[in-house]
Amino acid sequence: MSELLLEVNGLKKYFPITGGFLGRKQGEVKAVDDVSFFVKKGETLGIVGESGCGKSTTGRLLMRLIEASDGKIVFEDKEITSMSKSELRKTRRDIQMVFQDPYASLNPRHSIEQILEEPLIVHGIGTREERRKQVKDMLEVVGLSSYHAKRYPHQFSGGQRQRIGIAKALMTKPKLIIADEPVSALDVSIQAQVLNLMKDIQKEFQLTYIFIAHDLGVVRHISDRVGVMYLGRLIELAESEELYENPKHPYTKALLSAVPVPDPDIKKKTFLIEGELPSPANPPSGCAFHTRCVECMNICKSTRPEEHNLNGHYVACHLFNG
Amino acid sequence: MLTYTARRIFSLIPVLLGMTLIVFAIIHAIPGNPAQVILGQRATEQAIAEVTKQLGLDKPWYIQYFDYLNNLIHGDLGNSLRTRGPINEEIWPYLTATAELTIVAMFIAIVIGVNAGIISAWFSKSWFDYVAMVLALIGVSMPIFWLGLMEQWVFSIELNWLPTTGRENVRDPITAITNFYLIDTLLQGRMDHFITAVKHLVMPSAALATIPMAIIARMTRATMLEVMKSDYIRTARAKGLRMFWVVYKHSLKNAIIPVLTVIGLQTGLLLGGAILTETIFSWPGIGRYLYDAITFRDYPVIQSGILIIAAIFVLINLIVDLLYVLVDPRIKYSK
Amino acid sequence: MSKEPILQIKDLKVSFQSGKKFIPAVDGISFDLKNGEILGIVGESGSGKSVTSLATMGLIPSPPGKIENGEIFFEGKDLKNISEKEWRKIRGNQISMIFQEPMTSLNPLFTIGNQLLEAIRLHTDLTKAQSIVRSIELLKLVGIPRAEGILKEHPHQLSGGMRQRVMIAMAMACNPKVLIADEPTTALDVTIQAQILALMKDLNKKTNTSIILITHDLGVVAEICERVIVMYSGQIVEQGDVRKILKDPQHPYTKGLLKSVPDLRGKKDRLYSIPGTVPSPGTTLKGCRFAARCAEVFGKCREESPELFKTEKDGHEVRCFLHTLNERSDKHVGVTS
Amino acid sequence: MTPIQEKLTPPWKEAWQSFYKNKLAVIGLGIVIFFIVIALVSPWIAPYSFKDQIMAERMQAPSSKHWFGTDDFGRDIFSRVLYGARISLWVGFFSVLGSVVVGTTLGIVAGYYGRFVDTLISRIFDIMLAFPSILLAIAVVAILGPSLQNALIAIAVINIPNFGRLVRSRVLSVKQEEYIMAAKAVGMLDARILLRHILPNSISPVIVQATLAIATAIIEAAALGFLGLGATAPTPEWGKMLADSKNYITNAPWTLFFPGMAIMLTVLGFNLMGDGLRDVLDPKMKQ
Amino acid sequence: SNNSKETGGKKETPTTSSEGGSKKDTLVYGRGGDSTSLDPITTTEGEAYKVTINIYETLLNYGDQDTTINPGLAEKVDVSDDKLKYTFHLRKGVKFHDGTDFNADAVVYNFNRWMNGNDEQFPYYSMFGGYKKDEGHVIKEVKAVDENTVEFDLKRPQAPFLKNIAMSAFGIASPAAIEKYGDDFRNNPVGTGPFKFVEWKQNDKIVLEKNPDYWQQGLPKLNKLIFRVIPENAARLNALAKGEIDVMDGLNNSDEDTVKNNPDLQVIERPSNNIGYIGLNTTKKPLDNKLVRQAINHAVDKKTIIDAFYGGKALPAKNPMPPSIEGYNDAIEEYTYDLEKAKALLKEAGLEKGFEIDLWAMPVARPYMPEAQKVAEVIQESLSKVGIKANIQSVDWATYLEKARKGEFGIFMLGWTGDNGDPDNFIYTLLDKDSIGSNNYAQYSNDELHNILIEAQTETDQTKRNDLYKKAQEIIHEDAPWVPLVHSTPLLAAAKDVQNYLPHPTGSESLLKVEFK
Ligand SMILES: Nc1ncnc2c1ncn2[C@@H]1O[C@H](COP(=O)(O)OP(=O)(O)OP(=O)(O)O)[C@@H](O)[C@H]1O
Ligand SMILES: Nc1ncnc2c1ncn2[C@@H]1O[C@H](COP(=O)(O)OP(=O)(O)OP(=O)(O)O)[C@@H](O)[C@H]1O
Ligand SMILES: [Mg+2]
Ligand SMILES: [Mg+2]
Repeated sequence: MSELLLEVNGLKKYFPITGGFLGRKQGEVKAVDDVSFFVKKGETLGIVGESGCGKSTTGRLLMRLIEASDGKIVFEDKEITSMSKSELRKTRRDIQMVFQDPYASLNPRHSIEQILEEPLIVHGIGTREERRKQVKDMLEVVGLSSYHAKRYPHQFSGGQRQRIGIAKALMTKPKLIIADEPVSALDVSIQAQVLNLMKDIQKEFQLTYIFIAHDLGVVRHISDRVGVMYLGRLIELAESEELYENPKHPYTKALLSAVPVPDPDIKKKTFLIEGELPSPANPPSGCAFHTRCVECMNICKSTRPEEHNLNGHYVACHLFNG
Repeated sequence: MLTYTARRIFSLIPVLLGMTLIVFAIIHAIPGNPAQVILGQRATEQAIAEVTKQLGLDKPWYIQYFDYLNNLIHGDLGNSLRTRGPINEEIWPYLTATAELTIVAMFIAIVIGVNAGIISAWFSKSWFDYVAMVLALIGVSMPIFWLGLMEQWVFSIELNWLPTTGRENVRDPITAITNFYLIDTLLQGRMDHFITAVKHLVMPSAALATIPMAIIARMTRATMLEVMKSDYIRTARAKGLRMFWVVYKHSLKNAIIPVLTVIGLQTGLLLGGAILTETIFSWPGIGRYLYDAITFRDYPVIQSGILIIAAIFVLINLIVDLLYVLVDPRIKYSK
Repeated sequence: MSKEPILQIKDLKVSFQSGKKFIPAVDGISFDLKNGEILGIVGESGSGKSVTSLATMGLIPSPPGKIENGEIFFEGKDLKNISEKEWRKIRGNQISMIFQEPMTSLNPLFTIGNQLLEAIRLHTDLTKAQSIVRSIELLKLVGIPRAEGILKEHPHQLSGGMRQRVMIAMAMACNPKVLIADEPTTALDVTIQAQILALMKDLNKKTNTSIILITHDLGVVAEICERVIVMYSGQIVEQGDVRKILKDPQHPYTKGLLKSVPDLRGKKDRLYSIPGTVPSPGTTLKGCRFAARCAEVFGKCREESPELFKTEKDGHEVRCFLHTLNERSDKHVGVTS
Repeated sequence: MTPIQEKLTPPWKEAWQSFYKNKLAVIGLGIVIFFIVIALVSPWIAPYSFKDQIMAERMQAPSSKHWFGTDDFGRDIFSRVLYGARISLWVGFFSVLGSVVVGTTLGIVAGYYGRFVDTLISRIFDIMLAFPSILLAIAVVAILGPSLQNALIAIAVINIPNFGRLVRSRVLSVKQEEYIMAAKAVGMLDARILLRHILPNSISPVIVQATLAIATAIIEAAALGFLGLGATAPTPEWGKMLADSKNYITNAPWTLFFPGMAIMLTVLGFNLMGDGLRDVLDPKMKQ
Repeated sequence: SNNSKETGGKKETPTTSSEGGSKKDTLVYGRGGDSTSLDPITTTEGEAYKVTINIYETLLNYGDQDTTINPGLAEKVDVSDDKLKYTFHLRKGVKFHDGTDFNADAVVYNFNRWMNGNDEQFPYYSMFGGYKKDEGHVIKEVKAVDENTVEFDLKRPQAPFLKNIAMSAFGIASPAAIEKYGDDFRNNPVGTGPFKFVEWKQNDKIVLEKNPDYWQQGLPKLNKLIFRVIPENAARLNALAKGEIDVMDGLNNSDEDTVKNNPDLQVIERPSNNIGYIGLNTTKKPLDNKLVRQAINHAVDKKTIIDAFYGGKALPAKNPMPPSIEGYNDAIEEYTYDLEKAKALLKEAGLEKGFEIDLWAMPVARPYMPEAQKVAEVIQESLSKVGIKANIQSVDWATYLEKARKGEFGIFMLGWTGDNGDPDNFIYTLLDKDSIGSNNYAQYSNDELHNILIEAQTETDQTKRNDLYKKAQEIIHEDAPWVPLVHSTPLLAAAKDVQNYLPHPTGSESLLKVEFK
């Protein structure tokens, strides 16, 4: 169970801001800034954070859909970051992605059958009959019927489309699925269906998930371990139970306290953080959170905090120095 | 903004340069020797050879091109082969005549087109909408040379309301100052001349305005419909703002951006497309001038004329781009 | 807690034209908004929440929309047949509205100052200078630092949270009696959402503005609302005190909804999920609209459409036949997951 | 979920249904089909030959014998207008086909590969667009010599940048779509992405644009014909018919009226149809 | 007073200068194209002469409506017996518009200017066999004998010498003005003529006004003369009908009836001095066969063409020059329109199955061929009846001439308007082997003809010359390098109240005596 599937080390992605005469580089967006973590086989690693903090970028970097500026990604002992194009394509069979927007991530001109069959064709799996059968099977797996195969994406509801998205990711029998906000666009009642489905298939196919979301409840529900990102940095990562019950980083604490709970009896400890997320193009010095932190110290303004490992509970905050 | 403008103007240079090259290539690819035209039907072979040499047309084309460029850099467009006159001076009256026609046509097209589009969008699916849009469709489907002929036939011959051709009553000519007769006549305080000038402008500008008017009306309607669906329009209405202001302030300003593009493109097209109108209405404009130059193989004129039109076109679109920035603060060009 | 209703909606029915047919988006809903209260409306996407609020503002786009039936009383005055001119006096002045999308709800081409001033000067006689003072006051009220500077800026220069505050400031410009907030925080991050919710609560206290808060997040409702309406497929399925509804929901849909929310407080192994999807508008169904997805469905549900039954407890209402049965028995069928 | 109740409507059928709802578009389609049919069957339905000169019957006003009158060669204008449909549709269709093929290819290359190639191609488009199109067409015809075929080429050439730009911008925006990201994530080859995903999703505005461009091309061909740079005699091209008759505007207006109307109607048909298609096919308007 | 009908409805203020009361004295002349130069020697273009003939005068004039020689600026000419010395006695007291005197020096100055020029500057100088440096040049010297006498010494006799002198191109310009304006003289013409230059707005109008110091008393009648450009014939006619212009040229034959039926208008016919023909390139197969050329001659229906596109007005042609020219051979029997004969000839040539060939049609309207494309269509139709499939082709005018000159055409249409009314100006220019590479587009070469023509050039006895030309026409008729088509009568239209408008066969006429009724 504790076998490593993926290891990420010092991952960075700086997007250049171009402009000016002849499109010279004028600065950069530190979308992902020195992120390290690992994923064990069979587990679900949740990544949460506010919008723009670099979650999707991290997800895309893992699949090398965009090239990293720096850092190393090792998947099953193979280094993704240095693979050749053809190796990479083969590896992508094992890593699949589910996208946030079920409306945008399916080609509107292809029928469901074509959409699902395509990954198999691309990787040269099976004969036509076999592939068609597999498509039908997979539709059943995600709770759709085989008669849906001939339809087109716009003829489905959001929840159904997201099931199709999942089915598509499953077609090549991957080992790792990176799900980038797969339920954010869905209503709660539908969200629950999809989350349940994802849990079910995880068991059935022995999948490992990296689950990206901004909804802390959803992440808690599905994840074994949870990482919290802020401005391109991973500031805290721990077992899900541990993180939610015993958050250590001031940002995590603030985040958790800000989530409204559908229980009028819960008296909120008012722990509002002031201000807005700073721009990743121009992040604060030192600890990126220091501008909004209630426990800010002098050192936070100047020095970037190290990551502390407190019994598998990683936290990057000066409060835990020494 | 200033740096942006400067940068844009700077970046036009390769386009203009490319254009001179292409124009040069094209006109040298056109068969037919200007010497032949100059000498006419009576030409002898030696005469033609001699004239060709005198005109420098026997040199390799790239030498000719560099000569031309060199002159261009010094602001010299060269001399017409046909009239020997310096093009710098010669082209001006043509250009202004076309400019007056185009500006008036564009003014008509914009005022009517934009408003028709707005009203159609505001009262979409009303009878006005249907009538205006069917008319607009007919407008874009109209060959303008045919329209011009039919206009002449109806308004000038049958009804005798308007003069057929030209810019003025030659028996009572208008003195040119700027060569924009509408302005000149007013400067001179000649109301009678002003009215004559207007009457001469009506038909050609109407013919010329038809297509852009139709296109602008359609475009305005489409973008207005789109804009009026947007959240901020709902916000404006939720404030209790009158529909008139919602439409003419909040919607129009947003809708105008794509319309501006169309206006920019159409103005450029009008400049060149004036050939047909100018022929039919004997308007002494640049289109006609160029067309004659092409038949005459008047290389320097063709070259300079096309270059000037293209430069104006590019410039208009630059202005349009700058207007975007004025209208839409989101377009941060200077970034 | 007996407050007078400032706004009353009676049997509102709004339809939208699709092809030749008119399809009801809101189908006979009635509720009161009491003076000074915060009323929540929850429901899934497409259940008619926004349409209800737009109808209240007289802003249903027509065509294709049409108010087929119903009355809206504002301070006892029937808004049904008033002229557009009178509407304009109410909109923005007496009843204001803020929308879900802070990113697109402000006109991108005008400065914040321009848009704010417009709102103020529409309904007051303030001079320009006075309006500027008032705008700055408003911006400070909604917690915007350096208010003077913001006036000259354009929407795109502000973050989502800031824009939503500006929207609120604009809505508050003329001290409206009613503020309708249509999913004001859905597009925002949780930390910002918390700030905005606190602000709204604060405003409600300070200015005694009645607020209708539309959301699909039950957590948000729990946070600031006193009463809540649950909508499903264009109808109210349950309404009443927030505590009652969140703690002891009566309608199977409300129950299902509550159970399907992943909880921050403790890990459930499996979420409850309501099977199926919301019927697409226009599908004429016999019986209860929720019947097809209901875990507690029984024969009658498929035959008849239930009324909104009042329970004796403090104005709580449920649209469910179970309720009439449950009145006397403990035959409450548990929801199985 | 009730499987039986939901009907299967393939997209084309849906598209047709929504196209069908647009009355003007259907009228447009009707007009276009009408002219296509005429073009196809003109040799059989034309009462007279389009080229036989009967000098004794010159310049006759419309009558029951010659519905649209006769021209200055005594040729039946009705028959000529019928034959003219062939020419105009032929020029319209093939010139646009040419621009579409070349423009789309260039646009895709520019949009997909970007960088230097993009800059180069875009600049060329810029330059071409900066020329007044009719002048460009005149220049092209001047180089190649006036004939119908060369007019067709000229029109095709001047329309290339329109399509090129359209496709380029479509490709650029489709490239950003999540399903392209998804396709990459599956491990697809570039070529496959281009052909199976980007191209099909970029093509419908091209179809719309092409329909509208046919309309413009017909007018442009007529304009070239009018300037004497298009079809040669005795080809009954409508624009040339206008040019040949423009001197008769006072004494034989029918020689001008009918070809002009034919141009306008055909063009109107394509414009109406294009408008309808836009509503149906342009994804921006969808949903 | 109906002097201004221009902007319909409201009358505009009378435009006459204040003194004359209501008499109309401004004439607006509408035409299809603009002049390219107002220095007549710098151009060969008819549109230029229409204007310059009113500004400049020549030493000798043509007759009002023919090409006979009459006094001009020279009152008298003495010719030496050897035809090598011409002495011109100039009119006294004539002044240029700039106030300088017209005298012998001015004449010498003008001729020296031209003789020392080159093709590019003065393309018409070929009338005298080229430029001074050229071998063929006929003028040895031009010298002023005294203030009012100029003597021309020739290298060899030139029969049409005086006719050449009378050409508009050789109008006498003010030397002072030439010096003053230099290259820009073409835009600032100064002559001695009845009208002075006022203004030129290119492609729009040229304005001339009365020369108050004109040497002929009481002339010109008009106060002002405006030439307006209206490219479209139909538009020009509209403008005439509306009174915007008073005279127009280039009236379509098809519009003749319209004009005649309009009580306010009149048609004016220009005497014919031209030939429109179909050239048959004698070096191209199968046209190199005389039989084929004759067959084509039989296959063309001139009458139909004339009826349809010359309003029945033109004369069918059988010779390469119009009958108005001396030496015209009326005895020639024309090739009749006879399809059977044509077929027979083709058969004889071994081409009974016919053949396919390009028929090049002029892209422009010329007086001799106002509607070339349409005429081509008729010819195409005629030829098809004898099995010749002709494809009508066209290129722009410049290329057309170039291709024709280089002999690239098979069958082509062209024509010629006489410059000076001399047969040499037709036959030698158009059909002599010397002219191959210039105007002998048919590439026709016949040595016998050549000898006759050269002889005629220096022969100054008019009857002998006429005989030579008659013989030449016979040879040409037999060889049939052309299908002579028509001698057209170009039409003008004018307002009814325009009087004394006498169109000249050369295509340009002075409006000296024109007046309004
Ligand atoms: N292609 C790109 N070019 C430049 N900047 C980018 C690009 N993609 C992302 N960014 C920037 O990188 C930062 C992180 O973006 P990312 O999409 O990873 O955030 P996220 O956490 O997924 O946010 P969300 O919750 O909104 O999806 C943002 O500031 C974004 O603007
Ligand atoms: N302008 C419109 N034209 C046609 N149908 C409309 C229009 N506005 C709303 N509807 C329909 O009315 C129904 C209710 O929409 P409404 O916007 O009120 O839902 P909502 O509850 O606000 O959903 P969401 O949570 O997604 O905002 C929907 O089915 C929608 O399709
Ligand atoms: Mg993201
Ligand atoms: Mg809503």
